[in-house]
Amino acid sequence: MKPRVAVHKFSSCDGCQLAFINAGEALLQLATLVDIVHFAEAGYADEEAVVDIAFVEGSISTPQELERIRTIRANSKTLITIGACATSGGIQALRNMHDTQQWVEGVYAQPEVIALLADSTPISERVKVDFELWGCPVNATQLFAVVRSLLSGVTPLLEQETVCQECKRAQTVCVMVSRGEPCLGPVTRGGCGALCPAVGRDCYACFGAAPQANTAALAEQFAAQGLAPEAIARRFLFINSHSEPFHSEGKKWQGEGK
Amino acid sequence: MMSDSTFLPQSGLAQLLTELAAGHRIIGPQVEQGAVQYRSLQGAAELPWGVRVAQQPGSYRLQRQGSERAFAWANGPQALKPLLFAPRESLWQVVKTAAGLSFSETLPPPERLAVIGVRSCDLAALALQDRHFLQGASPDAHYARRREQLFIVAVNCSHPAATCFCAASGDGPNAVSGFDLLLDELDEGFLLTPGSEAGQQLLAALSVSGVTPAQRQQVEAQRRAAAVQQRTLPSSSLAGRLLELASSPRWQQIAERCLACGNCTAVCPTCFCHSEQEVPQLDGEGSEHLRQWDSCFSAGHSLLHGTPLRADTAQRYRQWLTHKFDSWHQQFGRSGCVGCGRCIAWCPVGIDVTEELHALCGDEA
Amino acid sequence: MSQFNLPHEAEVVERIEESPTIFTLRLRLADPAVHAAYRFAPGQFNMLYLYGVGEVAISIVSDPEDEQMIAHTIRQVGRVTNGLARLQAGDRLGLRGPFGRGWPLAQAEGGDVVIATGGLGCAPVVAAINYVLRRRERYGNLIIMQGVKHGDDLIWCDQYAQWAQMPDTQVLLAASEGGACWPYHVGHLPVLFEHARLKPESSTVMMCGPEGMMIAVCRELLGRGFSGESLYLSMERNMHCGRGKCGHCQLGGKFVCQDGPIFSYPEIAPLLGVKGL
Amino acid sequence: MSERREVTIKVPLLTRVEGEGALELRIREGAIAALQLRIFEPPRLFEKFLEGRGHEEVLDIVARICGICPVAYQMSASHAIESILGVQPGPWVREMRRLFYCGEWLESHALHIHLLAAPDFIGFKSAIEMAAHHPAEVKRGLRLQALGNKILRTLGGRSVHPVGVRIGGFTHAPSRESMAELLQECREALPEAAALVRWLATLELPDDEQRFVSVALHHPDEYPLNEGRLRASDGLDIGIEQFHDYFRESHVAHSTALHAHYFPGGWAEEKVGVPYLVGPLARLNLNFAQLPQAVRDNLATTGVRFPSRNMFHSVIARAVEIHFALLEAIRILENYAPSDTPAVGVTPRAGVGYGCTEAPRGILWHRYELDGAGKVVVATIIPPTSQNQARIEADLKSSLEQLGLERSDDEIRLHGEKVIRNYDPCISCATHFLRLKVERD
Ligand SMILES: Cc1cc2nc3c(=O)[nH]c(=O)nc-3n(C[C@H](O)[C@H](O)[C@H](O)COP(=O)(O)OP(=O)(O)OC[C@H]3O[C@@H](n4cnc5c(N)ncnc54)[C@H](O)[C@@H]3O)c2cc1C
Ligand code: SF4
Ligand code: SF4
Ligand code: SF4
Repeated sequence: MKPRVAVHKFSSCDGCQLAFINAGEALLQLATLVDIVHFAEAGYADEEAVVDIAFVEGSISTPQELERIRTIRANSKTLITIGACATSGGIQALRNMHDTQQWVEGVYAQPEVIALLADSTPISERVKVDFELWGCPVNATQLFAVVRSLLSGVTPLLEQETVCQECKRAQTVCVMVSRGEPCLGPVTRGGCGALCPAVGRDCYACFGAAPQANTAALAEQFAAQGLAPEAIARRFLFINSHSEPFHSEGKKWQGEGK
Repeated sequence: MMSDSTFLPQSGLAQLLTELAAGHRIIGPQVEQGAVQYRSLQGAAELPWGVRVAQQPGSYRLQRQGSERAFAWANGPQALKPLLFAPRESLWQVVKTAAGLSFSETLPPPERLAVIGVRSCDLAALALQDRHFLQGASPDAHYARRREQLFIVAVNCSHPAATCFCAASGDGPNAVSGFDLLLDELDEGFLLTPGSEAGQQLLAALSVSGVTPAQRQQVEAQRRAAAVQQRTLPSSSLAGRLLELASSPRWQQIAERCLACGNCTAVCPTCFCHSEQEVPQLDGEGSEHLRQWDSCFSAGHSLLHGTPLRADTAQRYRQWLTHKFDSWHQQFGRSGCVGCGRCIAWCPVGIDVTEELHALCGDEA
Repeated sequence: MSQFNLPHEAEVVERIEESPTIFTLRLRLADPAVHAAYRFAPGQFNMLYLYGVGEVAISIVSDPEDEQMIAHTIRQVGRVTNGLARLQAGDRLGLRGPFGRGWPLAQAEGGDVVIATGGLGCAPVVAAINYVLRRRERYGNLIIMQGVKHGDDLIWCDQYAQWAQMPDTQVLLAASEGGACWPYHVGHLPVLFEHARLKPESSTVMMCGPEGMMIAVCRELLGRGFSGESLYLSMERNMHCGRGKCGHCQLGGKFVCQDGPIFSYPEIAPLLGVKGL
Repeated sequence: MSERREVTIKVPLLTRVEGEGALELRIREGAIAALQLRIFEPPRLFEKFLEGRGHEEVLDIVARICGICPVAYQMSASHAIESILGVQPGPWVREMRRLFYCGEWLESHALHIHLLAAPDFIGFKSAIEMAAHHPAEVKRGLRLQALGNKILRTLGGRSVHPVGVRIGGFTHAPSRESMAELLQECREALPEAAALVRWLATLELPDDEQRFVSVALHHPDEYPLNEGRLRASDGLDIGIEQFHDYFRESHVAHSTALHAHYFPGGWAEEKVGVPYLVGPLARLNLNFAQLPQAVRDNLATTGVRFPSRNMFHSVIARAVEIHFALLEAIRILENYAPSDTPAVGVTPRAGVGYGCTEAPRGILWHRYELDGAGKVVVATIIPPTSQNQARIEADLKSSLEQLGLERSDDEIRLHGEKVIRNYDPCISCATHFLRLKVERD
C-alpha cells in the first residue's frame, strides 16, 4: 500500500510547497510512489482525509487555522512542518512583538471580519509535530530526503550542523572575516548550502538557529565590528524572530538600543 | 640546498607555466572573492601580482602594494587539502536489482594537477595528510588517486602574516622537502631549486642562468626575515600535556566565546574528520554513499546512543585543541599543527590557538 | 578495491528474535568465493549497510571457524538498527570488514577467563564466551558476571542458564534494583566478586558495557591483585568509516575502530573516566 | 430544471491556485443574487512590520510576501527605494534585472499553464494525472519552468526568496561559464516555447468575449518588465507615482485581500470605480507592438489575434510571454560580461518613492517613505491579485450567466473555478493593508 500524503497550507507565502511544485519530473515520480490525497495547489482537495504523512506549511494565525490544524493532527500519522512559518512562526511572527488587533482596527474598514490570533505561532505550539524542516523556504533536497526515509521505513535525518560548515565545503570565502559583514552563518542551521555567502553576502538565518547556537558571542563580535545595538537586534529578530535563542538575543539588544 | 639553485628571470615565469601546462592542469593562486585562492590558472597574468594580505584574529584583508611580485602574500583560506581530500565526494554507489545489491566504487577521474605557490606549512600539512590517508591497513583510494598525480611548485614565504607561527611549529617559513620545484621570489625573478626527478626535468627545459652572489645574499636575508614571527607556541612539547589539563577552567572560558561553527577545523590543512552520508534516489532504485568534511564541533561527531558524547562547546573545543596539539603526537609522532595560522584568521570571533595554549600551559606568549 | 572500502553483498539466511528489541542476523556473503575467504577474530566487527539508509558498526558473534555463517546480534536503538530489524531471511544488505582488534583469546589460553559485562546485551563478549566454550579444553575456569540496572533488564535468561550448566563455568548475575522476585544478587557488578572464584594471577578479564561500570570493575580487580595487563575493555565510539580515517571514534590518541575496540587497561587507563573525551 | 430554484454553490477550497480561497455563489430566480470570491488567506501584515526596518532589509522581507513571484516584489521595492536614495544602478544592472524577471515569468507562467490551467482545458483534475496521457506536453512545461528557476538561481542563489539582489543591484556577478550554460539552455528551449504557443492555440478554449479595461506598464522601446508609464486601454497614460490618483482599494468583508477599482476621471472626482484587468492579457493588449517580430510571427500562424477581449486568451498570452522571455534572455545572455560593480553603493536619505513593475500576474505597485537613516516609515504594496479581484467577480458573473444558470451545480462550479484560475490569482499575496482612508459603500 502506498502511503497517503497531504500537503496543507496555513499562513504563508506558498514558497515551501513550491519545493514540490518546482521539482519537475521528481514531482511526477513522487506521485507514483505515494498517494497524494490533499494538495490544493496541485489539484487535490480532500482536506479531512486520514493520511500517513501530512506536510504542513504556514503558521497558525487565526482561530479557524487553529481548528483546522487540530483536525489535521488527528487525521495524520506523521506530521511534518515545512519551512520557517510552520516551524517557528515565520516572518509574520514579527507582528507578535506588537499589538496586532490595534493594527487591524486602525486600518480595516470592518475589523470584526478579520479574525486574528494574538500571535503567529509555529505548529508545534498548537499540536504535536513529528519532524520539523527549517528553511525559508525549504528546498527539494530536504523534502525528498524526508520522503525517501519514510518510504524506506526509517526516521528522517535532520540537519544539525552550522551554515559555516556548508560554506567552507563550498570553499566560499568567509564574508565576515574578509569583509566584516555581520554573517549569521555561525549560529544558523545548515541545509541551504550556504547560499548567501556564495553570492557574496551575509547569511540572515532563514534556516533558523543551529543547535547550541552561541548567539551572545556572535552578537558581541558584531558589536565589536561596529554594528549598532538596534541593528544587531534587527538581525536576530527577522525570519525566525519567534524562536529561541534568536528571540531573546534580539530582545536583549533591542533593550540596549533604547 | 641552495647550492643546486638556478635563476629564472621574471619573464621566464610564462615559460615555466607553459612547460607545466604541457602535462598538467595548473592550479595557482588568484584573487577571487576578496582572498587569494587556488584556482585553475590560465597564465601568469592571473597571478596575484602586487597583492599582500593582512591577517589578524578573525580578519583577512587584501592589500594592493603595487610591488612587482606574484607571491608576496601569506597563505589564503585553503591549503592543498580540498584538492586531495575533497570537501564532499562520492565513495561508492549501489544499485538494487531483482538479483540483489550491486556495489561499485566511484573514484575521481584521473587528472594530473600541478600546483604553484605552495607554502612550507602546507607541505608539512600535506605530509601529515599523506600519512593519515595513505598508510595503514586500508589506504584511501580517493586520496591516493589524486595524490599520485600531483606536481608541486613550492614558494618560500617572503611575507608571513601576523597570524603565522610556522617558525614556532618548525614547519617553515622555508621549505626543505616535499616539493618538485621550489621558488624563492625576488623583485627581478626567481631562485629555482629542484626537489625531485620530475622537478629536475622541468628545470632543464627552462632558460635559467646561474645565481649571482647578490641574489644569493638577498634570498638568504629574505629567508631569515620571514622566520621572525610574532606568534609562538609553549616552549616545551605538548605531547601528553593537554590531556592532563582536561579539567582546566579555561575550556569553559573559551566556550563562552567559541561559536562551535567549525570554521577552524575546515580551514585547518591537517584536519581529516569526515562523515559518511547516504543519498538514496527518490525511487529507491539506487543510492550513493558520500563523504564530506565534518568537524569535532558538530553534534553528530561524537554521537553515541542518540546523544553527543561531547555535549557542550567546552568539550568540543577541548577535543579540537587537545587532538591537534597533544593526541596527534601519539597518532603521527608529531603535533598536528603546522603553524599556518588559518584557524586564527578564519575564526569569525578571532579565537587564537596560540593564546589559548599559552594560557592553558600557564606561560607567557 | 578492498573489502574495507566497499561493502560486499550479503544475504540474510536467518533472523532470530532474541528479545523485543534484540535480534540476530545470520548472514552469508553473496559471492561464495568472498565468503570462503572471509576471516575474522572474536571481538572484531563489521560495518553493516542497510540499503539506502547507512552503515553501523556491529560485532561479529559467530565462531571464527563457522564457515557457514557470519552472525550479528543487534540491539535496536536508532535509525539504522531499527531498519535492520525489519530484514527477513532472503533480504540483502552490505557488509564491510572485519575491522579492529579482537579479544586476546590466544594469550588467555591456559588460564581462567573472566567476563564482566554491564547493561543490556553485550554482543562483543558473547563471541568470546562462545569461543571459549567451544574450545573448553584450552582454558581454565570461565566466570561470567553480568550486572544490570533493574532485574527486568536481564535478557537472554535461557542463555545464562545454559552457560551455567557447562563444566567449570560460573555464572553470576546482579541487579542494582533487583525487585521482589529477583533470584540473584543485588547491587552493582563488583558485589559479585565476593562470590566469584577469582584467580588474579592466572586470569584474563574481558569487559564490555558502560564506561563507568568498566572503570569500577577495573579498580576493584586491581585492588584484588589483578595486573592491569590482564584486564581488557571493549570501547565504543561513534563510527563512520571503520578503518581509522573518518576521525569520529577517537579516544585521546586512539582510533577505537582500528586500535580497538578491545584495549588492554594500561593502553587507555589515563583516558578512562574523563567526561566528554 | 426549474428556473425558480434557489441554489447555493460553494467551492470551499479552490484548487490549483496559489494560496487559499473559496467561491460562494447564490442564484435566486434564475439570476445571480450573490457572488463572492472569498480570500481567507490570513493577513500577514507586511506593510506594518516593514515599518522601522532598514532599507537594506526590505528586499528580503517583501520577497516573503509571495513564494511564486518574489522577484516582482524585490524589483518594485528596489526601484522605489533607489528613487528615494537617488541612485541609478546603470545599464549592467538594468539588463540583469530584466534577465532576472524573465526567469520569473518563465517559471511562473510555465507553472500556471501546465500545473494549474491546462488540466481545465483538457479535462483532468491535476497536471499529474494529465502527465500520464500527455507526457510530452507536461514534461515540456516542466522543463520550461525548470529553466526559469535556473535563471533565478544563477542570479539569485535560489528561485524562491532569492538572496542575490540588493538595493543598488546584485550581490554578485555570475561567472561567464554559468551564463554561457544558461544561454545554451535558453537556445535549446526556444523552439519548445514557440511550440507551446501553437499547442495552446489548438485547445478548445471557451469563447468568452467581455468588456473590460486593461491596465499595464508601457515602455516606448521594449516589452515592459521593470519600467514604463501606466497605461489603460481607455487611453489613460500616467506616471507610476500617479497611480493612487486613479486606482484605489477598498475593504470588502468577504475577503482579506483589498479590492482595487479604477476611477477613469480621477479618484478625487468620482464616486464609483470600475473593475480592471492586469496581467498577461492586459499587457499584451497594450503592448503587442513591443513584442519581437519572431514572437509575433509565431503567433500569427495560430490565428489568435491580440488585442483580445476573450478572457481565456490569457493562457495564450502567458505562453506568448514565455516565448518573449526566452528571446529576451537570449539577447541579454549573448551580450553578457561580468561586472566589477554588480551593485552601486547607496547612502541613506529621507524621501518618498514609487516602484511599479510587471509581476507575472500584472502590475505590482509599491510606495515607501524612508527617514533620514534609511528606515521605512510607511510602506504601501498593491499586488496584482487584489487589483484583479473585482474583475474576477465581474467576469464570474458574466461568464456564468453566459454559460447558463440552469446548468447543473457541477457544471457551474467547474466553470467558475476555470474562470478564476484563468486569472492565475495569487492569493498568498493577499497581504495588502490599507492604511490611509477607508471607503464605506
Ligand atoms: C566497535 C563497535 C561494535 C558494536 N557492536 C554492536 C553489536 O554487536 N550490536 C549492537 O547492537 N550494537 C553494536 N554497536 C553499537 C552500534 O554501532 C550502534 O548502536 C549503532 O551505530 C546505532 O545506529 P543507529 O543508526 O541505529 O542509531 P542512531 O542513534 O540513529 O545513530 C546515528 C548514527 O550515529 C552513529 N552511532 C550512533 N551510536 C553509535 C554507537 N554506539 N557506536 C558507533 N556509532 C554510533 C552511527 O553512524 C549511526 O548510524 C557497536 C558499536 C561499536 C563502535
Ligand atoms: S561567510 Fe558566514 S557562513 Fe560562511 S564561514 Fe563566514 S561566518 Fe560562516
Ligand atoms: S545562508 Fe543563511 S540566510 Fe542565506 S539561505 Fe542560508 S540560512 Fe538562509
Ligand atoms: S574556535 Fe572559532 S572557528 Fe573554531 S569553532 Fe570556535 S568560533 Fe568557530
